Amino acid sequence: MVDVIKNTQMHCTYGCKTSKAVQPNVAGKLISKAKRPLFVVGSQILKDEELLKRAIEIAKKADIPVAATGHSMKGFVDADVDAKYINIHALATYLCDPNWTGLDGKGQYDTIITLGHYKYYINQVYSGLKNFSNLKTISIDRQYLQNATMSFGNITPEVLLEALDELIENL
Amino acid sequence: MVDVIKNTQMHCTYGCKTSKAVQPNVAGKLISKAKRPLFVVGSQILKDEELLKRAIEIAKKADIPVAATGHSMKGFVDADVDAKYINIHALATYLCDPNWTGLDGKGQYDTIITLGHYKYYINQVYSGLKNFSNLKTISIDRQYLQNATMSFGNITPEVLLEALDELIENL
Amino acid sequence: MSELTTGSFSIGDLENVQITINNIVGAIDKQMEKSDEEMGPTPKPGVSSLRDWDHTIFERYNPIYTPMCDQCCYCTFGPCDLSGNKEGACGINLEAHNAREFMLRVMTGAAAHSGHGRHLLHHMIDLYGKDYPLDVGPTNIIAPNVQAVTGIKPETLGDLDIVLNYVEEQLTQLLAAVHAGQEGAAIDFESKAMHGGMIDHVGMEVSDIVQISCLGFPKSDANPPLADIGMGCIDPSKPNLIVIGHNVAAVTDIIDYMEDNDLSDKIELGGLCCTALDMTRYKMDGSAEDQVPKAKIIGSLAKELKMIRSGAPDVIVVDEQCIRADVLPEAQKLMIPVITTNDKVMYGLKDRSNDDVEDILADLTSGKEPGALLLDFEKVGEIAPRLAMMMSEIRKQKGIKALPTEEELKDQVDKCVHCLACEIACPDNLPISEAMKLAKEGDFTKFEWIHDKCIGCGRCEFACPKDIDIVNVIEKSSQKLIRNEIGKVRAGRGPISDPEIREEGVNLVLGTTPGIVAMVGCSNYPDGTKDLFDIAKEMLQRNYIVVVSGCSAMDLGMYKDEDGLTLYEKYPAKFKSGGLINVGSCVSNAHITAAVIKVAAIFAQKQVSGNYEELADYSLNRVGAVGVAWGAYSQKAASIGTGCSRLGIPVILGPHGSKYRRALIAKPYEDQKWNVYDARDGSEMKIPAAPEFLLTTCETIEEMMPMLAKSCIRPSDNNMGRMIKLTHYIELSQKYLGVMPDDWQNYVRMETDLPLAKRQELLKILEEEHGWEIDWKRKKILSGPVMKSDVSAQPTNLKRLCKEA
Amino acid sequence: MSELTTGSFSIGDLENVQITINNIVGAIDKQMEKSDEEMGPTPKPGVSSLRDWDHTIFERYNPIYTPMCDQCCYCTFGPCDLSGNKEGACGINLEAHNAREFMLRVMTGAAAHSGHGRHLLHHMIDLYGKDYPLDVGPTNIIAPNVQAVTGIKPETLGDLDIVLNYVEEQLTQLLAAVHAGQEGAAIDFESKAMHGGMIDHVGMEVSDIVQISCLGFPKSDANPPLADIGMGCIDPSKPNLIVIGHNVAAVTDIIDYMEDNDLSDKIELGGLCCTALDMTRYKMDGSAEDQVPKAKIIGSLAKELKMIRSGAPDVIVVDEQCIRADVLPEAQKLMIPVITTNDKVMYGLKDRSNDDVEDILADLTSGKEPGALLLDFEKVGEIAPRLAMMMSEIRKQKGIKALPTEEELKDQVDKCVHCLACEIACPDNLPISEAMKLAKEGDFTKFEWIHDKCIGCGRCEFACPKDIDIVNVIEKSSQKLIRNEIGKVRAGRGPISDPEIREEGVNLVLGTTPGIVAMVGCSNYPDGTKDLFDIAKEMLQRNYIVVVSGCSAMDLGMYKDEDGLTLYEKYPAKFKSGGLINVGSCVSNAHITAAVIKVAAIFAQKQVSGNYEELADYSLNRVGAVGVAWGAYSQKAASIGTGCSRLGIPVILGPHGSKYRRALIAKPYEDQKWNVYDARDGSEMKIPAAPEFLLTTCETIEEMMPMLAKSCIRPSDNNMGRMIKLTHYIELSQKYLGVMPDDWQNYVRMETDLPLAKRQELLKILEEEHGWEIDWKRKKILSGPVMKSDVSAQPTNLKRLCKEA
Repeated sequence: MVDVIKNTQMHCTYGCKTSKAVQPNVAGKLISKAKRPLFVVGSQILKDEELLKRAIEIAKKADIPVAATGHSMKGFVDADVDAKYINIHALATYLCDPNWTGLDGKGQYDTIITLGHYKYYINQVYSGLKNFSNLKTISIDRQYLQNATMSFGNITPEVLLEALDELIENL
Repeated sequence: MVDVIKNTQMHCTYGCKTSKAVQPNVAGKLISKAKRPLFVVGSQILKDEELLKRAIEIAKKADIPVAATGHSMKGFVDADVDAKYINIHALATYLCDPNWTGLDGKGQYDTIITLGHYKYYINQVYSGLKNFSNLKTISIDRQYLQNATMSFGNITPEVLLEALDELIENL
Repeated sequence: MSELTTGSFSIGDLENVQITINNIVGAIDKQMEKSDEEMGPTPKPGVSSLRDWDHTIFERYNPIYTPMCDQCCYCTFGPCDLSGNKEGACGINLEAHNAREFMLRVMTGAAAHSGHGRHLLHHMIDLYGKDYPLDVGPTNIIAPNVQAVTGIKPETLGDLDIVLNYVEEQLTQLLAAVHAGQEGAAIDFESKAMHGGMIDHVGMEVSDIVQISCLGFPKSDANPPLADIGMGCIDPSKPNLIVIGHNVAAVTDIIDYMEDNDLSDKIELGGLCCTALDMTRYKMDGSAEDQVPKAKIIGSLAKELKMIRSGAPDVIVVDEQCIRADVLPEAQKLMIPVITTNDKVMYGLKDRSNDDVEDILADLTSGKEPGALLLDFEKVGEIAPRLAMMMSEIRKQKGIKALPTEEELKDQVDKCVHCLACEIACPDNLPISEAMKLAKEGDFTKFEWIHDKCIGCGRCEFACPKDIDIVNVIEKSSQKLIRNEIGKVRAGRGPISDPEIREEGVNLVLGTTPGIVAMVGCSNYPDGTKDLFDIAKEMLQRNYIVVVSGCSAMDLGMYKDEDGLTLYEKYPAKFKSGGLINVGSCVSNAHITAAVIKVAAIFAQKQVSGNYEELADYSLNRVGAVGVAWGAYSQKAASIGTGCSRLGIPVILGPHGSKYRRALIAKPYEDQKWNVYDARDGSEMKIPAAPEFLLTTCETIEEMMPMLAKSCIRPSDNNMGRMIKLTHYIELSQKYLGVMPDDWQNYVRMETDLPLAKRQELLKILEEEHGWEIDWKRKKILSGPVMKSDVSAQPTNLKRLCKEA
Repeated sequence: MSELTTGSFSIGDLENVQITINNIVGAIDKQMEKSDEEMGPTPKPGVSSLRDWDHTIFERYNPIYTPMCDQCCYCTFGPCDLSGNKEGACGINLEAHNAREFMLRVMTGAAAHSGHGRHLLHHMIDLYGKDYPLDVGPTNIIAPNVQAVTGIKPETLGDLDIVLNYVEEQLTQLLAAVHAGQEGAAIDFESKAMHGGMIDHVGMEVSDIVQISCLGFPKSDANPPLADIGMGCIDPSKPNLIVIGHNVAAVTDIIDYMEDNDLSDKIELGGLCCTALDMTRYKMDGSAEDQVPKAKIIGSLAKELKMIRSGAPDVIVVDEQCIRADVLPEAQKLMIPVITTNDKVMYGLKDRSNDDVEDILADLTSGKEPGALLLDFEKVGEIAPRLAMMMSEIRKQKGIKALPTEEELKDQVDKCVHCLACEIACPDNLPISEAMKLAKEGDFTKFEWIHDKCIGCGRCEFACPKDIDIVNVIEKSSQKLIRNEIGKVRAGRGPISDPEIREEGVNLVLGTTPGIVAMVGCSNYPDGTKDLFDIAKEMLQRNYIVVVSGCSAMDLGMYKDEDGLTLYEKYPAKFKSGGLINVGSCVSNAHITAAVIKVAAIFAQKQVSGNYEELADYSLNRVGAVGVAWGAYSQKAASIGTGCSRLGIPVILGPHGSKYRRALIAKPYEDQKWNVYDARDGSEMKIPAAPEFLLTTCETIEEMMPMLAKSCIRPSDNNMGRMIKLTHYIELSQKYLGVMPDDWQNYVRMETDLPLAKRQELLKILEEEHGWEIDWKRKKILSGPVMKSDVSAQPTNLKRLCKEA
């Protein structure tokens, strides 16, 4: 049979670069493998304790620094993680600047993992990173974010918790 | 394993309705099944005799009327098919009008099959049909047309000929 | 000396001399000649005249792009895939295209305001003539933005004609720059966007000055009356006449007709959007007892669909801007005739402007026509109230039913299959599915919770595969809540007066008033309308001056504090520390930038006319003001904000603001960018990295609170001022983020900058964590700060303003 | 009677009377008073003034949408998915949003032209003063579009100022209508688009009138000189000074400087885009021997990248519109300094307008700066030629290499892996991969074939994963071809004169001249530049009047017929049957609509001033003209075309034109739509379904040929006219489609309408296939036609123009 459907790039009426859907186990492994990852956690995390718990667990188990955006810092004050407050639009600005040395002064990041943001907001932030940086970006939130490099699909809050648990297992 | 990737609709940053990629055998069967199909053939068909031959064969074997757009009519003058010249932009206009009675006065069509057009042009025509009609549209050309209901992917001229042969077999 | 004014004329015994003069001694020349002040370097600046200033700004504040789409579809070479900053067929890359997209939004907003101004001006000149004097209250600078930009000091309506000619020429030039090909540098599209933003404030100023002068609006009134607001304040038992839009011109005829015909008490006149605000300003410049608002405010754009769906309106009159595009079909379903009164919104309706009033009424009451286009305002004035009276009866008789019954509500809710399509479609991804789940069990509290957050856009309904009328479900579920939606809003007071500036200017420049927080913009809040109240309350308690306008001014009045009072009732409407000022409607935003210009003019004696760059430089370095457009949705918000950017006023947008595609964000770690000149000798001086942005977004109001405080820090703060600002910055960070800010020390120049109560503790941190040298005996900082404190320094970004060293 | 003109003045013994007049007796009032004619009903129409006419048009010609994108991203409520005509968050649906998108393109184009006009006008008033008289050749109607729309009959530069104020006000109002919310009816966005299109022709007319009057352009010259065109006509051995754009203002200073300094022979001055066309019009109104073009035309936008890549330019000067956004980086790679001269295109370059000429030259020759922004045209005039001389030397010395060597070419070609990415990225999906395959075997003919079809956009290069410089490969492969690209184009002659109209008008209205085919638009041809030549040749041979402008005028001159002559050399430049007229550049398109207006004014004695609707109605029903924008790409093409739509002139676009998103297409099968009134008595009369569209697209020129003929049929044709038009329609259909058209019989009213040579045969078909009754003895049709032939009928769509029955 002639295969006529393998090349169906939506060339340019709606833009071509869209996120690859990723499963939690794969995401977990990718995070573990990243050389200089940054875990960007937004304020929505505070609306669900279970989610916050998992965010802290990811940061701890993968031993990655947390950029606490919005007022998510409140959730990390007494957690034993390397978290710093930063505005996410400012963060995205610095992430596109090869001269930025990171939150810890040790150099620019190569992988960004995000959780706990408004979908429309983080998708815009990703739009900038997608087009103006070489970062790998992984969304592990409950909405499909087409401007990330990789993203979970649209899932319920319950499934998200399960997915994060699986991700944590694979760290 | 938690499946987090099945729902990845690109909800609305780039539009959601895009063409389903279709294989030739399936396309062939769909054409055969259509109640009131119209085969819309464009002028590019005249640039390749092999292509023209297949277009005529499709029209004959499936016994469907041909809307000869552009100057493709030249290719059908002595072929024994039910072909009529019509401008494709006008055709698309009439196709969105429930009161149009078709090229033969027998009523509106339900399925459109296209071959032999400029990609950018037919994709625009499809954009109108997609958004303002309930027609099923099938592109059997060599470029992926995301505004069709179904479409082949991007393929070479050689593969297209093979694909059409397979389609014809399945009529 | 006798001066001829507008009108035909003949000159004494020279009657057979035909004098034909084509704009020789036009208003502008007249103004320029008469003015005592000298003219600044850029009266009526062209597109490139202030480009150097823009480039100075962009040198520090980087245009940051977050594209809405990776492609360009402007011309038929395209669509072009620009992802990864590729070039399209014309050679433009994604960065430049996005700058262009942003510019287009800005100029669209500017056009909306100045188009509105042009319409008002034509109308008022028709009514009152070109010589009608402008009067906006006690001031020598009637139109600060107009004067700063064009060099014109307008005194009459006619003078504003020339101002708008200038505005329209500039907008045409900017629109021309949108054309395919042409500009390749993002930074030059950015400069054009700045031009559009600046022009917008001119257009807004013209609009509001015209209506303040001609319609008896409060004129810098420091104690304007309170008006009712909320869906709950409309009496559904009376005939309801609802107006929607931004241009009050036609509505004044309605109010007059109602007064003349004793209908004011018989009809409930309510408004949505800025027309509503401006209705409450109409005829408010009389004595205190005459200051009774002529209408009620229902709310912002977010309430339009809900208000229509409630079925309460008997007639809807629309004018322009921020009006739902589906008003006609929505109203038609409920037999509500719609009158369109402006060429911006015609809904395909027949133009009945020249038809007989009775014929029109007959066609509308019979339902023969779903509405009418009426460009004759006198006719609108008569038809709208009469129609409301008639339709009220007719609609009652026909038993028009709007919201679902309890039973239908249950049916609707039961249809839900929890596919999440509605949530994905919802601009805020509200948990509709969860609310449906609870509602099925008879618990509608989640829908009540959603009601406040829902912007009433209706996208969910189009997504629902089960055709549930979700907006109706939300509204029906929240009926109790809605009935109690009754608040107070202070009528828009217009400009800040010169005496107020004279009193408060010094506090602002030295920093002893911690700052101005201007809350503007629309109703696209990320987390509901209460956010505004929380922000304002916090900042007012901290003695910031809070200025509001438009949607923000409305929504702020919907909440009450622990004493049961709205903030309007609690805080004075005066321009002073701890004051809460509603300047008015969307176009009144110009008074906010105007106030900043006036601070420079009155407090610092800066020349105003044609001196935009110097004023902007002054503002950036010395006036601790910050704008908040928390619910910004419209292109007008983009242009207002961009006008602030060019004037050196930082603005924070809510998270939806990221969809404007670009921000202006500096990098605090780029040391070399945080220098200015000292105008006294041209030497360079280090300054704090504040404001850190001119336009940015943030996630939550909790995040924003410390950002606001930090954004008010300026190089010109004296020690007392710096101490006050730092106190708020640190306290707000601790309160809302749970931590000290990690950069507070960067703003410290000497020990007296430190909050008194915490000085000891902070000095310790400076010593231990940052290695500063402290003389503990004298509690003095010996070394550490990179900035020096010098209150008589004159910080500027403009070398040309410096005296030779 | 003495008349004062512009300037300061004092009046005899009334010196201490200060006379201050604000536009009382402005030019418009003066004109309106002076004018002998009465004023029509709509002088200076507002956005809604001609809405009824638009709705009349849309009643028959349906706005048909082919969206470029299913979403709206105008405001931050969005992005909204509108697919399937859903409503977005503001309530707008896809249909209305697309109408708005189209309107935005139209007004962008209109702004580009009128912004250009404004710039020229400011410049010329600076140079010559407001009283400088307008002169465009022998006519009583200097500015038909201006007069028809605004009611103003301009006589001086100053008069045009008021016209542009009007244009700018309208464009601002239209831009305001783009704002989120507001209009909900597609049809009213459509009406606004029409307004923008009409306004565009006013803006264009102003632009061209200004330059014709001030710059010595040909003034309705029926025999203007021929100029050289083509990449091959540039002598690479001389210093090459290349200008790109649309606004010739700065270039005239260059030409003058070159003449004054004897550099004209030493420097090769070449131009791309309309600036090039206008260079050849400069100082061309003198005696025949003085009519020597001052520059060479290289070609259209499609040649820009290729020209730069050739490395030939030593200096590039750009002005505005249709200039590749990447000129600076492309030029920089080849050490070509770029001078920007207009605020539309500044490329981020430093503004050197106030700097010393020698300093600027030093910075540019040393490479310290890649270019300069120079808004001072005198400086441009001096710097550009001097810099060309200097850079020519420097670049030779540095051995700047542009195109690949033969060897490098081979290397490039060998890198290709035939992934097809380039073909998918190519706007025309050209077979690059196949050409690469052949090239690898040493056969470059396919690349030569591609060269003519390639629009030189460079998208392929960004797509190529192997970083092949595909444009360079195409250009290098086509060097032989390019060297021979030498053609001729007639310098733009400006308007059609009154005497010409007087002579030809009757033939046009009665149809004995088969029609006017106006070929306008850009270089986005679907199948290469030769298409234009083929169309023009066919129609000229058939005695149509062919009018060209802009890109079309250029590209048409690139081909020669079997006699080795360009069509310009073969056909007279007179407005008569079989004439080939180049009106000029892009802004000269106004002369085409102007000619139609003049036919109504001069032949039919229609009132012009403020009488737009009646003129449009006349044109739609009586003037057999059709526009072709075969390569339309830009927003200007959209606005020009839409201006034609409002004036009732049908326009056919190439297939790329479908990306403008909307067409205006009628349904010939809707019988009830094909009626008009007979103005003699108000009775209804059946008319033929032609034109079948006001704006549409088609696939190939072969398809278009019969469409052109059919589109020239009008109700007013007399029998001779109808016979001629039918002959061409049938012949062209047979020639290009291989069949008789299937609707020719619908256009037949009586036997004398039938082509003489075929009458017998056609009567037979009518009898046998369509059941018409024929009296064979008298060869007369007894029954059949639904239309009656009545040459004295006065077809109109406007009831108000009819006499009472």
